[in-house]
Amino acid sequence: MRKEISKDILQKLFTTMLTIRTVEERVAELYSEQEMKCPVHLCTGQEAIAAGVCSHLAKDDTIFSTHRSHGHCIAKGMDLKPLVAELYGRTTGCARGKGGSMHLVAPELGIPGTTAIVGGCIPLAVGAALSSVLQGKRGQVSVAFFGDGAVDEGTFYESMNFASLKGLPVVFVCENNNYATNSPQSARQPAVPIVDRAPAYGIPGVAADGNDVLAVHRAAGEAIERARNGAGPTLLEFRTYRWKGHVGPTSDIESGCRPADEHEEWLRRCPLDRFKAYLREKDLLSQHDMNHVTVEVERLVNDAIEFGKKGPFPDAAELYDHVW
Amino acid sequence: MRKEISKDILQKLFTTMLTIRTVEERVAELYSEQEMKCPVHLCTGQEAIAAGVCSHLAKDDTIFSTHRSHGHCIAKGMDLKPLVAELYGRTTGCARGKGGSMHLVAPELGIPGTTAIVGGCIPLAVGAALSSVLQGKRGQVSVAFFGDGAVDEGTFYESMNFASLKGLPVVFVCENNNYATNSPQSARQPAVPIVDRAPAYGIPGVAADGNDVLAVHRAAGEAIERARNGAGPTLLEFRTYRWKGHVGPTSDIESGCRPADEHEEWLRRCPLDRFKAYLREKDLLSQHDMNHVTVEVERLVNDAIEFGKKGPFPDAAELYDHVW
Amino acid sequence: MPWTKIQADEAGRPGIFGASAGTARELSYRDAIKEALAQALERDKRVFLIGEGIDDPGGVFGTTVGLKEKFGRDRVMDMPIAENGLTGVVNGAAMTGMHPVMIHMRVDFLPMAMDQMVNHAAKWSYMTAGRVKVPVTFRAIVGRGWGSAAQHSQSLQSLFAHIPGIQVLMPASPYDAKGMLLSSIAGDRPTLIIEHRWLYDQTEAVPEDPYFVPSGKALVRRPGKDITIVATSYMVYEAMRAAAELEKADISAEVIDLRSIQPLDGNAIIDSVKKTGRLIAADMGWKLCGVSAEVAAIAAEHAHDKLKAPVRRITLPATPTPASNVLEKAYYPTFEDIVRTAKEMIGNV
Amino acid sequence: MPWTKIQADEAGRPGIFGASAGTARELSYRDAIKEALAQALERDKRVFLIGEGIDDPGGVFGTTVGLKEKFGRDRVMDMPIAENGLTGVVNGAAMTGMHPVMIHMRVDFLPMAMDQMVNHAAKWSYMTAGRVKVPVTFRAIVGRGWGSAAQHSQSLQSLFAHIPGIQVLMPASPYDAKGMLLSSIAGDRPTLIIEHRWLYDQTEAVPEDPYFVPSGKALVRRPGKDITIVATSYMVYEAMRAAAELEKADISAEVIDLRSIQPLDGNAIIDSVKKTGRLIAADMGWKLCGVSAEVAAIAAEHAHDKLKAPVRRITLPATPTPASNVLEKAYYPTFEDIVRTAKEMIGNV
Ligand SMILES: Cc1ncc(C[n+]2csc(CCOP(=O)(O)OP(=O)(O)O)c2C)c(N)n1
Ligand SMILES: Cc1ncc(C[n+]2csc(CCOP(=O)(O)OP(=O)(O)O)c2C)c(N)n1
Ligand SMILES: [Mg+2]
Ligand SMILES: [Mg+2]
Repeated sequence: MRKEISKDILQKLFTTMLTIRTVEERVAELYSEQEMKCPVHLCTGQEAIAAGVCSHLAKDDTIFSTHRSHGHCIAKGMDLKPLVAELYGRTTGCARGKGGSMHLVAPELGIPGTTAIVGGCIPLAVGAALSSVLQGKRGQVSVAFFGDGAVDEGTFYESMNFASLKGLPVVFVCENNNYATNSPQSARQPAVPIVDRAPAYGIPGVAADGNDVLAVHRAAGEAIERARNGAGPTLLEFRTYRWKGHVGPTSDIESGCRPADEHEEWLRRCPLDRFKAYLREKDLLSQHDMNHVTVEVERLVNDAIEFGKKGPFPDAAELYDHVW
Repeated sequence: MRKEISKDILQKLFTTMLTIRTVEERVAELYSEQEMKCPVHLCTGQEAIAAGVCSHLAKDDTIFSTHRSHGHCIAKGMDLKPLVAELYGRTTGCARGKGGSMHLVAPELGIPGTTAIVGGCIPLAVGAALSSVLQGKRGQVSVAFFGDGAVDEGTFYESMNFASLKGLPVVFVCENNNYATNSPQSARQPAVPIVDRAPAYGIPGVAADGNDVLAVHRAAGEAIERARNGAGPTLLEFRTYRWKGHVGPTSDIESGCRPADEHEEWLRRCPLDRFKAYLREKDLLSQHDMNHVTVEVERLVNDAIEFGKKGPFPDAAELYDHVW
Repeated sequence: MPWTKIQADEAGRPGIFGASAGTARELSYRDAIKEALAQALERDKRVFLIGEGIDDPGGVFGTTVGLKEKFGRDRVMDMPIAENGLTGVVNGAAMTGMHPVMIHMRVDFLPMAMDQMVNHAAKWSYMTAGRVKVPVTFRAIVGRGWGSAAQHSQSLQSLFAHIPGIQVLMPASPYDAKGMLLSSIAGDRPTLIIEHRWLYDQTEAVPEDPYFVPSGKALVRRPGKDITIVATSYMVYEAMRAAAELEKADISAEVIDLRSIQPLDGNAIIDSVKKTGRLIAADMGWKLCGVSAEVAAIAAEHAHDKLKAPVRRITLPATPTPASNVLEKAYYPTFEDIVRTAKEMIGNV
Repeated sequence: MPWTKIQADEAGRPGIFGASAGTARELSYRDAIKEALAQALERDKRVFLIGEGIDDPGGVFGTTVGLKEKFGRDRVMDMPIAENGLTGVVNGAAMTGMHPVMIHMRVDFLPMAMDQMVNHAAKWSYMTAGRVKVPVTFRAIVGRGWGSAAQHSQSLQSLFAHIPGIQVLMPASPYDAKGMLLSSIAGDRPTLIIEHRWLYDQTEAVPEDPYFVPSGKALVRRPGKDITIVATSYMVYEAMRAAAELEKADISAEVIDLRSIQPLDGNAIIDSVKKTGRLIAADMGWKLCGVSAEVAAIAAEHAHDKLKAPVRRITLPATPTPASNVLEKAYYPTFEDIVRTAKEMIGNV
């Protein structure tokens, strides 16, 4: 039996997805200016997962993410200005330009950082969950976002094993976009659904359509609830697709990395369009409200870009700061 | 339907188990002389697994093992003399004294070496299986022996994943003696049988009583057959118990590492006594034959010890050899 | 583990760090560590210990005995044998408010955890412009002797010292063992403390109250004027014996206990070499790109014109560790090697 | 990857290794590697390549393009992102008759595989008294620039050079890239070859037939008499530019391309320093316990009395890599730093 989702939440999901989409599209657009001098791994097409999962999280819940983290950080509430400024390498960036796109951070919002080492973020999230337990912060939850590629790594397994052993409040969110750089899942893993690895560690595994934000919202809600209640970790697998190449603003289809028809097929499954259609159909958000949100999001993104572009570059002397 | 096991095989199983037992007991006995100046991880009580598995292996099949490898190497056909001499640090040892107990080797018998890094041997065995396939050596099989502790390591998972992906001829043999040093399995893994991790990688998992050599023989036979036929890897889990402490000749019970009654209970399940009783009961090996084997094994072990003790120590100059 | 127990007896030699004169309380290196851990757990709720088998009766060579009973399983935690994953877990805990202490029975297991130590712990502060610290302490112990062999005897300080962002400390004395551990646990830098099993029975006066030995300061263990011996960890002990021996030949050796490998106290080396004009770098690890190279390089950079003799390095030979006892004896340098080298350098052979 | 593509253009400077005079065939560093791989696969059935995405259209920055099509998926193999496990797999394959080549897009992923490289590949021959060799070649590429940041730009040669039993090679020229790769694949030692992305467009005359460049020999890239610059990999390029610059100031610099970090050609350093009396060690990695320390130490051990000036090291600063372009510029030393340092040493400022 499905719980009703409040209009507030629906609007929040819509706004978050739209914000992520808009940021990624603007980054892609501006990238050729070569002013964002860092690799960008865009999550266009995968917005529903970040939005659906983070809609359940409070400020003091923690997330850890990967090289492809813009969406997660936005959904967790990160201000766009320091995010964009970080891509521009400015001191107004969330890491004063030290980290770039792959290392966004906002500890006060439950984002202790992101790592570009595949699989690295998974045990970190387990550690945050352990932290909550040891500090007696009941109800606090930690989420690891990672790709299907990270499932190849032993750290995934070691993390699941330990989280299950200790019954930690952590949710493992696998965004399965079928590729790790250009390697399809079938070149890296036997043909067993990722989610079917969960029972091997005595934890629930739930798969859902990663392009259906409501399905994500539902699956994540249950898992997060379970974690909050001290019932331990869950593995979630969301099938999705990235529209862009592994890194950078182009789609990489031309170079033959992925079949063009596969790409087109997934463009048709756009999570944002789908949600818009649903909201309209069910009359849950009026066109007027959508327009309003769209205008507002665009303003915020534009402001962030302006902010990012005009921030000062770090002094060379800053090089030596922050080592410890 | 169970195949009949030939008398030859039964005798071989008995001889192998008895040889392992006798070697380990003599090592334990002689250890206090402090002439074997290396750590010894004895497998007393676990003999049935090495014997049962290796009874199916040909000379050019490969095994990889761990810090606790005496039994595996003996069962795979290693001559006792270079084995014992290695414990004594002599140039007559299988590694001229360079390796000691933890690094036995006999490449010409399909023993490329053993590693004392927990989990390390598992991918090595997978590599040997890959080697067979790439070299077109159809029917050749590789076996990884490891403990329940190694199941904690990500390399276990990574190895299973890759072996399954490529359908390699490797058999994963987990000797679950419930402890890693003094940590019980329950302090390291959630309460899911190790063997139940296999389906998560799309490979068969089979558990059997590790103290019943015929059960081991049967389970291993099927797995090895499958590998030989190109049907891919299998995970085998054999429950057993080590009689001695993690390392060295004493049982460690006094120090409270393990409950004394648990220890006693397992002593009663002695795999050798059990097999002897079976052989007698079914009239498969006469007392006379058993005595004959026993005398022969004792002679071989004594010879090996004499050989080991009288071999020359390496020259200090040998220190610099064999780096590459 | 028996082989270390036995070997410890073989090596059981008298203390070197000026046993105190009666009134002060003496502690072994082992007990100094245990006391530091207990006090850290007592003082600071953020601290917890984790490691393979640290709660077993042996208690990491005695350094954690009784702590689980006193502080509970949540704060003195056994763990799966999954070094990289669990290092990630302690890193994550450290990033979110805890001060974990992770304990490895052997330095040799650290390569398993290298990614989380090198790519995560050591870099996180920098990547986040100091917004998120990783206050984690790693303890790892060097094995030696009794056929520990290639995979159970490494001394890998140089690998970690090369990586900016992680402290590497090697206390040689009980006093430093306690004080460095306490300061590392209380601090907010990721720190690797490398101990040597053969030091565990050393005793000296150790204050009962908590105290903090800062990183980045070497210590002159024995002043001298003819030659400088810069040593690390257990080699400090061999250097002290060598200095005593050299004194008989009227050679006055200054022994510097490097203690802190990263940050490293270059000035202590330079000052001493400027005075003595001769330098021996005696490290527990290998030579190539090792701590001994760093020490020699500092002299070449900052005191080359004061050097009266070539710098000499005393390290392990460029081979893995052999098992056989006779090869082990040939493998490990001792005070005798230091004495011989010093005499050669001074021309007093 | 775009950020490296873009950066490569930025760095697209003329070749340094004496472009040949017309007749000889020229190859880029990239194509020299590809040719070596193709020839190794052709010549020797025991050889196979494995690495994450090595069969994709990009083909590891172009170095494996077309090889899967030519040699098949079994010999040019994609793999799961499981560095330690798969390193174990290639080690196991190497122990049982194969000569695998494992390719990592970034040096930064090696810490993941450290256990199998350090505790297994590097030690197996010794532990088995030479009875079982591990003839595996690892290729790993140094990232630099375009905000690669802390986890995608490390140059970790010193970590591996410290470990006996594994060769560490750093070819700076196309000729060496091909010859070292071929000799490492054909040989029976575990070998790590570290490449630098910025060298990939360098060209020089490269023989078509297979040839072998042995390990353990440095190369005088440019003779000189006033100062010795010992450099590694991409820093050789900066050193050559510096030498050209110094010539204008009448300073004759000898540039030594170290090439082989382990085994290391100490004599080449000593001979040169004895001649010039001055030494700059210019490494791509960090300073503390790094290759630059080793080079300086060798001078202090074997040529201290010939040194007319303090040894100087040019390395990365002791910080992780920052992302911001302006900080990157401050981070990486260039030929200008070498020039300035050399002038200071000679008093010709
Ligand atoms: C340990 C490690 N190995 C390899 C890489 C190179 N790499 C960067 S991203 C990536 C693919 C990751 O795929 P996935 O986890 O599915 O995430 P996605 O990019 O699809 O979001 C790889 C192999 C890395 N960063 N870290
Ligand atoms: C990577 C690594 N971590 C820790 C150790 C220390 N250690 C040696 S044996 C052992 C326990 C192994 O247990 P298990 O795999 O069950 O084998 P058993 O000793 O029971 O046969 C441990 C933790 C090690 N050798 N390697
Ligand atoms: Mg993916
Ligand atoms: Mg066990």
